[in-house]
This record gives sequence, C-alpha cells and structure tokens, in this order.
Amino acid sequence: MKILLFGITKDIIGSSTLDYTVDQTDLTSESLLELLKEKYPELSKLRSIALAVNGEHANGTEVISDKDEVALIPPMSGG
Amino acid sequence: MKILLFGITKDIIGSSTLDYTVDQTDLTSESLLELLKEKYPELSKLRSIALAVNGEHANGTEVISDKDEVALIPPMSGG
Amino acid sequence: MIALQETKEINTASIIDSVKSDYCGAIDVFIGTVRDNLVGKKVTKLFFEAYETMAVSELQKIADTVKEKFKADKVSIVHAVGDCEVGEIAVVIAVSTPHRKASFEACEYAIDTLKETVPIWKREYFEDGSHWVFSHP
Amino acid sequence: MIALQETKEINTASIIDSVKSDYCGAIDVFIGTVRDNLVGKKVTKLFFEAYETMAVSELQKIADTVKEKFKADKVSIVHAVGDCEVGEIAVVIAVSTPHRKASFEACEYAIDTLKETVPIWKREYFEDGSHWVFSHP
Repeated sequence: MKILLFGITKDIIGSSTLDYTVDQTDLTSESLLELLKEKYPELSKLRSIALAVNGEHANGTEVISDKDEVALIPPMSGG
Repeated sequence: MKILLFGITKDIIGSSTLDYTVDQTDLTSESLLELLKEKYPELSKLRSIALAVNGEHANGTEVISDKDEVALIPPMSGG
Repeated sequence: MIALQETKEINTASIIDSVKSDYCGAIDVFIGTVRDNLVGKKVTKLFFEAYETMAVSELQKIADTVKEKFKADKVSIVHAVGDCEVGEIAVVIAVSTPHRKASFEACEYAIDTLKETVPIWKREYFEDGSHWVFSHP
Repeated sequence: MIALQETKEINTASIIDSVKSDYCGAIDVFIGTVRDNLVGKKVTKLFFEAYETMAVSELQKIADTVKEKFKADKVSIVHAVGDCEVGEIAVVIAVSTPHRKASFEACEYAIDTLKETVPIWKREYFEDGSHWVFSHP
C-alpha cells in the first residue's frame, strides 16, 4: 500500500508517498496512525494528524487492507 | 416650495410634485406632515409616511422654509 | 463605488474589482435579484423609483458606517433604477475586510440598513396588475 | 460548480452565473484573497496543495449540506491550487437562496466548514523563507 502524503508530512517523511505493507488482518486506522507516529515522531508534534481512508476522514475504526487508499492528513489550511 | 413625491404618494396626490406655500415662520417638519395628512387622508393609511428635508430623513423638529427641498417618503422598499 | 444604474448596466465583476484590497483577505458580495414569485403571485417585473440625490447620499452613509463599524477597507453599493425583469439584478453590495467574519456581518448590515433608510421604491408587476410594495398598511 | 483550479483560471462572474435561480432573490458570494501580510510578516505568495479527489468530494458534501440546511437552490465552490500571488483569489463560494438571511448564513457555514474538512494545505512564502500553515503546534 502507498500512503499519500501532503503538506508538512511530505517534508517530515521526505517523500510524496510512503510504502506500507499491511501484515495483519485487523489493522484499524487508529492503530495504523499510531504505528506511523511511532516511526515518525515528528508527526506527533503537529497541531493535529489524522488519516483519510478511501477519500473519507477516518474515524479510527476502519479496518485497513492493502487495497485501501490511505492518506496522512496534517492540519488543513484551505480557504 | 415644491414637495417631491415618490412611489405611492404620487398616485395618492396625482402628481409628481406638490406646490406648497409656507405661510408661517416656525413650521416644523412634523407640523407640515400633519397638514399634508389632513389634506390627503390616504397618506395616513400607509404603513408609514415621513418627510425628508434637504435630502435627510426628517426628525420632526426641522423648521421649514420655502428654500428647503422637501420630499414625502412613503414606506421604502429598495433591495 | 456608490451608484444607481439601469439593471442592465450593473457589472458585478467591476463592482467586485472596486473593493479589492491587498491588505484584506475577505470580500463578501450580496446580490439581490428579482424572484419570479411572491406569496404565490407570479411577478413579471419590478420597477424601482429613487429619490436619486438622497438615495446616493444614504448609500454613502451606509458605506461610511460599514467602514467604521466593521473595519472594512472598501465598500461598493449599486442599486437598480427603472425596470427589472425576473432574474435581473436589483442590488449589489461588495465589502472587503481583513478577515472573513466581518465581511459577512458588514454585507448583511448594509443590505438590512439599505432597506430601512434608502429612498427607493419598488413597484411589483403581476400578470393581472401592479402595486407599490408596502403601500398597504 | 465544484472545482479546484489555478487561481488565474477562477472566473468569479461565471461562478456567480452558475448559482442564478429565478426563484431565489438572494446570492451571497464569498471571495477569499491573498493578503499581503500575516502577523506582521510580509507574505509574497501562497501555494495551495490539495488531495484533489478527496477535496472535491468534501467540497461537494459542503454544497449538499448547504442546500439541505439553508434551503439553498444552487451552491458553487471553487478553490485555488498551486501558486497564488498577493491579491489573487484563493477561494470563491456562491450560494443562492430564496431570502437574504439564509444566503449569508449558508456562505459563512460553507467557508467555515471548508477550513475544517477539506484536505487543502497552504504554504506561505515570505521574503526570507516559507512554511506550511499550522505546521507548528
């Protein structure tokens, strides 16, 4: 799975996508976010950090597979 | 003095201006309005009726002379 | 820009351009248009009559108040006079402010006040007649 | 009209035309532009990056909610992507409603919600550097 990166998360991770292999069948979006925060501690220093799954803001309970489109969502600043 | 008429007041009075001679030195806008309402009782049936003196909404205390520009202001409905 | 114009002359884009300001991040624009019905009766057109000199000075007062009260940089108000068909523009108000919340408040204040203080009168035409708005108690 | 466009392609007049409605008497338009300063530092330009498919779907959700919540007939939202110079347009929101009060409420709801839910990120450029907005806690 490629995790899409935008804004400041691209700078933190140093790439515009992040390869990630889902190796468990019950990985929730909340757990995935925790794993990413452990691997990239800078993410936790942001005002907020969240995931989108298949183009929807994740609520934490989504079960993630390699078929899903996942994106890291740092603090939004449109408008 | 010509009193300017607009909207429904033109229909009531049947003209676009009304000739009026000020024959007293202390005629207030309030008194003038009362005189006009007596002469044209239909004015009192409007939701509101007021005067403007020299392009400003009258507050009733203005002393009117033949040099002033006076207008009858029926209920406004711009916008 | 403060003006009374024939509706067909009202150019919304140039009114918006007239309030652009490099230090303002927000522009709010209110456009009042002619609706095709009113309490069930089909409106065919409107006619706006103005006490023009006073209307312009009252519009200018609103613009001045908006600048002071809402810290607006620029304010433009253009109102139609004469005939206005369904869908055509009756009024355009544009306000620029540094931040967005004030732009909405300023524009709403301007249109609310316009209806109360600016000597303009609207005649509604229906298929079977016409009348001055608010002419009955 | 729901779209992401280069700022130079954003046509405010056609966005306003896209919400005209014969049964609506009110259109409110919010235009967000690039201010030349921010907390004292001089902004030279902005850059907007979007998660485009999701941004469009979130904008569409806002438009749908505005129609339901404020009885709006038509809603258009166009947001800039890419570089935006001072004075250029970052976002245009246009809403038509039967009556005016709802048009202001609807437009303000739309811009407030856009800032909270639409995956768009703004990078500010100053004379001496740049940063992603809200990138610091």
